[in-house]
Formats: sequence, structure tokens, C-alpha cells
Amino acid sequence: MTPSPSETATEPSALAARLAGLVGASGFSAEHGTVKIQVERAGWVEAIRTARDEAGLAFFSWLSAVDWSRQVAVGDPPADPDTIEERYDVVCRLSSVASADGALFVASLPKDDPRIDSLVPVFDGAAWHEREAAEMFGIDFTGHPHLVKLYLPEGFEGHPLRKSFALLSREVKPWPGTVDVEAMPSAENREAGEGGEEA
Amino acid sequence: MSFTVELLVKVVVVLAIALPLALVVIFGELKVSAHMQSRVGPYFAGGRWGWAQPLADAVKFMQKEDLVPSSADARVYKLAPYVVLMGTLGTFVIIPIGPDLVSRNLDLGLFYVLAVSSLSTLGVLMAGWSSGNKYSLIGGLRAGAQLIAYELPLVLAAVAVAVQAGTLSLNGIVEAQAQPWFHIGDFGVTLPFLVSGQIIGFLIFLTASIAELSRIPFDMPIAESELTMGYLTEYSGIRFTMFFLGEYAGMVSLSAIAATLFLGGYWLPGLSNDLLDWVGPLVVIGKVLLLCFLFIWFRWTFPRLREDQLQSLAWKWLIPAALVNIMATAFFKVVF
Amino acid sequence: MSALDAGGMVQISDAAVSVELVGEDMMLNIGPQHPSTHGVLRLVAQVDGERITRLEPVIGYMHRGKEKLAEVRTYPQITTLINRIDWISGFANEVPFVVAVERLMGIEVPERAQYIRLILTELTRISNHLVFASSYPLELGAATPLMYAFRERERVLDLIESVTGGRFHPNFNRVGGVKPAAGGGSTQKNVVLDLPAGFFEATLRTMDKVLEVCDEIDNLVVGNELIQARTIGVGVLPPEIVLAYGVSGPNMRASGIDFDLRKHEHLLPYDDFDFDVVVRSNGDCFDRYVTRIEEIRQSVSIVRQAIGKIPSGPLRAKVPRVLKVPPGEIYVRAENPKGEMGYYVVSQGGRVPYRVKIRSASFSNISVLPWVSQGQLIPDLVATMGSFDFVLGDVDR
Amino acid sequence: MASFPLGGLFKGMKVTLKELFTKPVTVQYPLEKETLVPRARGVIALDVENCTVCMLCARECPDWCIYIEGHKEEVPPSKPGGRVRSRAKLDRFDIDYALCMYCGICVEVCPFDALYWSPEHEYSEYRISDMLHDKERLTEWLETVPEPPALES
Repeated sequence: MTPSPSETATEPSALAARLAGLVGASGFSAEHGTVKIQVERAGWVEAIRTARDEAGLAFFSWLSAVDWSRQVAVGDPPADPDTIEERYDVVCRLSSVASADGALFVASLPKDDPRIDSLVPVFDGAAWHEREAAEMFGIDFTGHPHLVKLYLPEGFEGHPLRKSFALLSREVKPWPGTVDVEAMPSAENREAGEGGEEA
Repeated sequence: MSFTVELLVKVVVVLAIALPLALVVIFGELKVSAHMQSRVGPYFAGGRWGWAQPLADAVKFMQKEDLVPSSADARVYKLAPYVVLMGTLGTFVIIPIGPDLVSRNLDLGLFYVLAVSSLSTLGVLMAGWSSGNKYSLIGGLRAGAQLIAYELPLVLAAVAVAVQAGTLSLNGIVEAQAQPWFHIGDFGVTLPFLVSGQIIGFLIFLTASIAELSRIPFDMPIAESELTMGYLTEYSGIRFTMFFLGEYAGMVSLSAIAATLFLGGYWLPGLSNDLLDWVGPLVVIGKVLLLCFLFIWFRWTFPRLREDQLQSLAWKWLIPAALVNIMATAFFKVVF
Repeated sequence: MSALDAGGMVQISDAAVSVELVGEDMMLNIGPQHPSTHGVLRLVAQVDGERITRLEPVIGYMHRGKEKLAEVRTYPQITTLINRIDWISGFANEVPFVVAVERLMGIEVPERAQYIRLILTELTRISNHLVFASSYPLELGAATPLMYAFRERERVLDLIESVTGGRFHPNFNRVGGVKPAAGGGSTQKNVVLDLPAGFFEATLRTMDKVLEVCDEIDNLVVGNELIQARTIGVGVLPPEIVLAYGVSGPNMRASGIDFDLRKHEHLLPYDDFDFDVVVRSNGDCFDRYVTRIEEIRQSVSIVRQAIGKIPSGPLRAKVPRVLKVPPGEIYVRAENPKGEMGYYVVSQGGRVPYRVKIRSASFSNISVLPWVSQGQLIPDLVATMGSFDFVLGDVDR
Repeated sequence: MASFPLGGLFKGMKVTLKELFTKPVTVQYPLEKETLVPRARGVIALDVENCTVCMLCARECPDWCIYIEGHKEEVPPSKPGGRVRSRAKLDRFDIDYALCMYCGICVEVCPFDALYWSPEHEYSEYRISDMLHDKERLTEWLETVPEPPALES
């Protein structure tokens, strides 16, 4: 039997529905046992505060972001590029220490105005995570006490984890796999799935 | 022989005994600490059991670059190791290694020893301050506080011995321990001060001397995991060897003093005086190596204390105990 | 100022010294090159004498950009990437990622592969806690426990090496199970990489040795009054701070929060064995140390039970040679020796993931340092920092 | 804890004293050598006959540290009158051990059993550029490849 999420957690879709109702979410999903709650950008801090106080998700696990864009300078583009809407998803994961419950709260930010309220008033631990997301994605967290670079040196320009930021090491060195001895007749023609191919 | 020639001979003899003994203790520490940690210790330097390791270290340190940091106060920085070494080697003058084998039998011997041994505190402070680096500054401050705080219990424990022996001269103290306490039949049983009444004094003296040498569990000034090497951080090459030798020579000198005060110096029950002239040095060296093994054993078993715990141990526990010990010794001295 | 007028000389007795001695604080750089920062961590401390008024950790010296690299690697290649995040518990890093991909693809892992994964994870936990149990007393000055614990750790690493071939980075996990065979060719295919002969007997012997060294460490360190004086009541973490900063693993359980992911998440068959979760209440350095020594004993009992019950069977489920993961998102977390290790995998189909967020335990464990170190002395800071058992690769990713 | 107040200290000293008189466990490396586990991943050995220059290992290697060049050549037909077949010949097969992280993906992905693991590990060099080993050196290591160990029941 595939190791499914544990019995101590309430059934994911039931948990998702309950949390969405509690938090006034705009959408929720529970595929593969991961509860995901879509939250409006405006009500972000309130949603997290109610999740912590009423729903018992008091453990601040992590906060990060995902850059959804159609063209990518690195790796594979999204499955069907023209249907996805270009945006930054700020993802915050809270979990409970009484049971295995846990949920991902997602807020979408338009690409031209990546700004969201900071969670530091609710969780002190969010400070570092937000500093990392700010420097890696260029998202501005209003109300953050000390929003400076966490990992990158002071003089670093650009936001590395954005899909538009190319991976330099792969441009500099030619890929040893491109040397073409005619492909083996027996093995099926292996197109180079490697990301660095088209560089 | 004129005085200066005799002086030179004595200096050479004293150094010929003290420095090789320090090298033996260094080698002892390397080997004993290794076997305590289930490893073999020095192996290749000198025929598969590594006796030449201290010499190899000395030569290695000498050919290392001996740099003085630019922000250092050069004169004080260069002088510090020699002040420490001078303070340590000065104490060997009055340690008797035989009934009449002593370089100078001062009747104020004990007072002289304790005065000279506190000279090395000055050297440590000079090193800490002049290295111009924050970590050695903190190391120097800690050293200053610690060495001064532990001078007192050291002196008070020695005072108790002087009270019991009735004299300040080390030869006198050893002879006092040679007097029989009581007689079984006609055989006079002699007891070293450690056994006859000075057990607390010995413990205080031992603890204080570990702190004097700033060895674990009192090695705050050279706390490797906090201050990298404390006041020794900036030293390298021949100057670091001076400090290194100073530490181990200090270990030998303090255990020699402890052996003389508490373990009966060159005296072994049942040996006649002229025989002691020959066997005396071996007895003293044996007792010194025994005490050095104790230092080494402590170092590789215990962690180090925090600064304030160290101070409160000295002021709240050791000094009151030492004072009580003096009163008790005086009381028993008068009653018996 | 009457005292001054009388003949211009200050009468010392009545010159009231009312100025409060205000020395300005010294900025002390602890690291990035420092013996007790477990790697390249720089702490900029504002120090008044030796008391710390403000502490600002500066991290990023070890940042290798794992999340960016993961976006250009195929799924089998990512396991080589992520077992280098927390290099002291290499094997345990891979398990949550591999399970995440298996759940995305809906693959069922055979029983024997799950048991082998569990045994190797517990061996990695023992080796990680042995590193902690020996390097922490070194922070406090005792150098001897280091040698004893590393002597036994070598035996545990030899066990891992006998099965996987690697000591720190075994790279033995595959999507769908563990590495089934030595190679893909005609002869190498049937060289099955199951547990080597004599593995069970060697493991049981090593487990006895590990318990022996735990007792030795108890005598040498835990019972030692000097260690207790340096660690009891030092660096206390109240539960609400633990929750607010996301401190996880033994650090959380030492502050009285009874939460062990092995009892809640179902990545590996922990439910087939009974082991108790080690929880202590007052959250100081001493409790964090003793929690981990106790956890070594629990892991030893788990490994013994697992050896008794290991089923036979295939080592890996049927998986296509070129791995294409269907689109989907999943977050899977596991009880890594250092805390909660989780992977948020966003897949858009194809051989390469679209985004992998790596939740590493030490990142959150370190973020508590500025709060904990207020008003501490430098030796206490070193003791507290050591008790969190963090590694810079885990912090910087 | 200890029976009397400072008992913990003496228990600790008892442990170190006991250890003082037990035999040390260290191995004096250059003189005595430890026997290695057969599966230890020390170095990658190459069997040139099996290699058909299919480039799979070079493509799958995460570190891009395998460099291969080959060419096609005619092979006389096995039985008279048979078809002249063409076969790929290996010219260059270098592994840059300065980049290699010993993950074993190449050995595992090779469909023709050309790559093997060997526990040989004493091949350090003074210059990092010398860590690029060509196929002759890799073939030398082929002898050091051990027999796969027997398996647990």
C-alpha cells in the first residue's frame, strides 16, 4: 500500500475544507495528501493569524515563493505555458505539533507589483524566510523590520531563483553529452532532456 | 671557585635538570593523552615510539616564520614570553633535590618562590594586551583575573605548611617532614605533610596550581573553542615555543614545589643521608612526574569552567577553606 | 562645587563620583573562521566586556544554490545533489524527496526496500548523534569523548559503506526503492545489491558497541559536575519561541514539545516497531544533549527490531528507465536527525522538476540565536550554539 | 548522578584511566592498511571492449566530468557472405576525478557493463590537472575490481 499520510492527521480534503472556511480562502486543494489553501493577498496576515490561533497550526515551518513564468532561462518550461498566468506564488507552510496536520497557504502576486505584508508580527521566525524570499525573488515584504540580503553578498544584483535568471555555470562549459557519434541503432533516440542543451 | 663560576655552574645544572624534565613532561602528555583516547600518539619521530617528538616540535617551531602583527605593541609583544619563562625558571633556585644539593638555601625560600611565580602573571598580561587582537585582549583579561584570584589560595595553602613545619626554608620543610611522628618499636615512622594534617592544603594547592598554569579545567585564558588560542593567538615560531616551554616548565616547577611541601621532597623513609645525596634527585623527579601525570589526567577528562564560576570557586570556596586550614594547623601545632 | 573651591584640591572623601562608567560596546566578529561555528558562520556580536548585547548572524558563505541547481537536474541526479545538504546525515536527506516523487508518480515501494531504507536512516541518525555527542563536549573543553564516539562511529559508517559503497554520500535511494543492481548491462544487472552476507551479525555487534560508548559518554560527560555547571540552565528555549521560529527535532523535544515526525508521517514503516519519543522539559543545553544520547539508544533498539523483522522481496518497484513525473505539487517532510527536513516539489511533467523548495532543519534552528544569546557571556553563547547541532550546509543550502 | 558530591568527576577519571590501559584502535596507515569493503566506491574502472560509445554515461553524469570521443569503423562480417557491420570505436574516454563526486550514476546507467566500481583509492596527484585519467589508466584499474560479495539470506 503506498505509504499514505498518517492516520493521526485529519483526512486532507476535510482539513482543507475546514481551513478554507475558517480562513475565508478563495480556493483549496488536497492532492497527494498536501493541503493547499489559496488566500487573497490582502487578507494574508489575517489568514495566517487565524490559522495559528483557531486551527492550531502554531508551528511556523517555512515560507518561500514560486516563480510562474512562460519563458524560462533555466530548466523545463511549464507543461502548457500559455494557460498559466504569470505570477509569484508566496507559499507559507504551517503545521501543528499535536497531530500531523499541516497546510500550505499560497498568495499570488502579480509580476509587476510583487508586494505582500510581512508575517513577522504573527511569527518572529518568519523574518529570515522573508529575507531569503525577498533577495531570491525580488518580493517586497512591507512591515519587515530588517529586510536586507540574507545569503547573497551586498553588491549582488539580480534575483537568482527567478526563472529569468540564467545559470552561468551551464553557459560557460559546453555539455560533454553533445558529442554526436551516430546514435545507437538499438537504443531509442535519446533527445537531450538536459536543460543546458539549448544554451 | 669564585662566586660567579659557582653561580654559572649552578645555573647550568638547574637548567640541565629543569628543561629536559619539561621535555619529558611534554612527551608524557603526548603519549598519555593519546592512550587515554585509544590512539597511539607520536609514533614516527624516533624509532617507532616517538621519543623525539618534543625535539622535532622545537625544531619545527624554530624554522617557522616568527611574525609580529602590525597592530601589535612590538616591544611588549617581544618581551612577554621571556618574562613568563623567567618567572617560571626562577623558582627552581631553592628546590632541594638532596640534603645538601640545592643551588641556594634561602631561609625565606617559600616566600621567594611564591613571589617569583607570580611574575609570570605579568608576562601573560603583557602578551594579552600587546597582541593587538580582540581575542587575545579577552584572553589577557581573563588571565589577569584568574591568575591573581588563584595567587591567594596558593599562598595560603603554602602558609599552612610553613606553620606546620615552623620554617620558611624549603630545606627546613623537608627536614621537618623527615622527623618521625611516632615510634613503632625503635623504628621512627615519618609522614609527609600530605598525610599528616595537610590533606586539605594539598587539594587547595593542587587546584590553585592548575589555575596558575591555566590548564583545563581552568583554561579560560587559552579557551580553544572560544578564543581560538587566547593570549597566544598571535604568537608563532620561537616565541610560541617559549610560551609552550614556559607552560610545561611551570608545570614541572609547581609540581616540584608541591612535592617539596606536601610529599616530603627528596626524603624517602629508611634512606640514610649520604645515600640520599645520590638518590635524592631521582626521588624528587619521581614525585614530580607523578604530580605531572595528575595534571595530564585532569586535562584530558574534564571540560573547562566558565569565567564567573572560576572566580566564585576561588573567592567563595578555596580562600575560606585555606584560612580555616591555617587556623586548624596553628591550633594543632600549639596543642601537640 | 564646594569640594573644588577649598584650595583647588579635590577632597577625595567628599568628591561624589556620580558618573556611571559607560564604556562603549566592542564589535566582535565570531567567525566565519572560528573553531566553534561548525562551518562558515559569522556572528557579528556587540559585546560589553564579555556580555553579548546584540548578535547578528551573517550566513551565506556556504550557499550553493541547491534549489536553483535542482531545476536543471533530472530526478535521479537530484538525489546526488540533496544528500550533500546535511553532510553528516547524508542518507536521511534523500528519503523525503524520493518519497515525494513516488507519491507524485503513485509508485508502491516494496516492503524490503522500505525496511532497508529504515535501517540505513536509523544508522545515519546514530552516526549523526555520535558526531554531536562528541563535538559538543569539545566546545566545552573536554577532548576525550570525541575520540570514543568517533571510534564507534567508524564502525557504523563501515556498515553503511558495506551496503551502499559510500560512507557520507551513499546515494543508495532510487525512486521506487533502493539501488537494485550494480549496473544496467547484461551481467551487471544480476549483480543484486542486497544486504551483503554477515551484515545482520555485524550490525548487532556494532549496536552493542554503540550502547557501550553511550554508557561511557554518560559517565564521562553527562554525570560530570563541571559539564552540568556549564550547561544546566544555559540557553533555555521556551516552547512558544520554539514554535514561533520553527525549531524542530531534538531541540524542540528538549523544550517539552512531544512531537516526533516518525510517529506521525508514514514515509518509512516506523509503526511496525515500538520506540518511545524522548521528551525533556526545561529546554536548556543539558537537556538537548541528553535527549540526543537517549535517541541513540532508541535508534539502536529500532535497528535491532528491524533486523529481526526484515521481509524478503524485490528492492525496487517497476519504474521506467527515463523518469517523467506527472504535473502536480506535494510537500513531504521527515524526521531528519537534525530536525524536520521537507521537500516542496512542484512538477510540470518532464524529467526536470519545475521548483524544489528544500526545508532544512538547521536554517530555522539557527534563526533563534539572536533571541537566545541576549545577555549571555561568550562561553555560554558557544555552549548554546553547540547544543543546537547545526551544520552550515543545512543552513545555507 | 554520583553517590558523593564530586563523584561525577571521579567516574570520568575512572573511564579515562581504564582507557589508558586498553589497546589503542588506530591503524598506522602507511605501515598497516585496513581491508576495504568490496562495494567501496574508490574509483571507476573501464572495460574498453564492452563500451559502444553510446554516450549515456556522459549525458547522465550530473557533474559533466566524462569526456568521450569515438568514431565508426567497419567490422568484417562474422560469417562469410554476411553483412559488413559498422561498430563504434572508442578514441578517448576521460574521467576528470577532480570533478567526479563518486555518485555512481554512470556505472549504473551503462547498458553494456563497461564501467565497474573498484575500492582502489590511492591515486592522489600533486596537480589537479593530473586528476583527468584517460582510458589506459581506467583499464589498469580493471584488475582491482573485486568479486561481488555474497548476499544476506
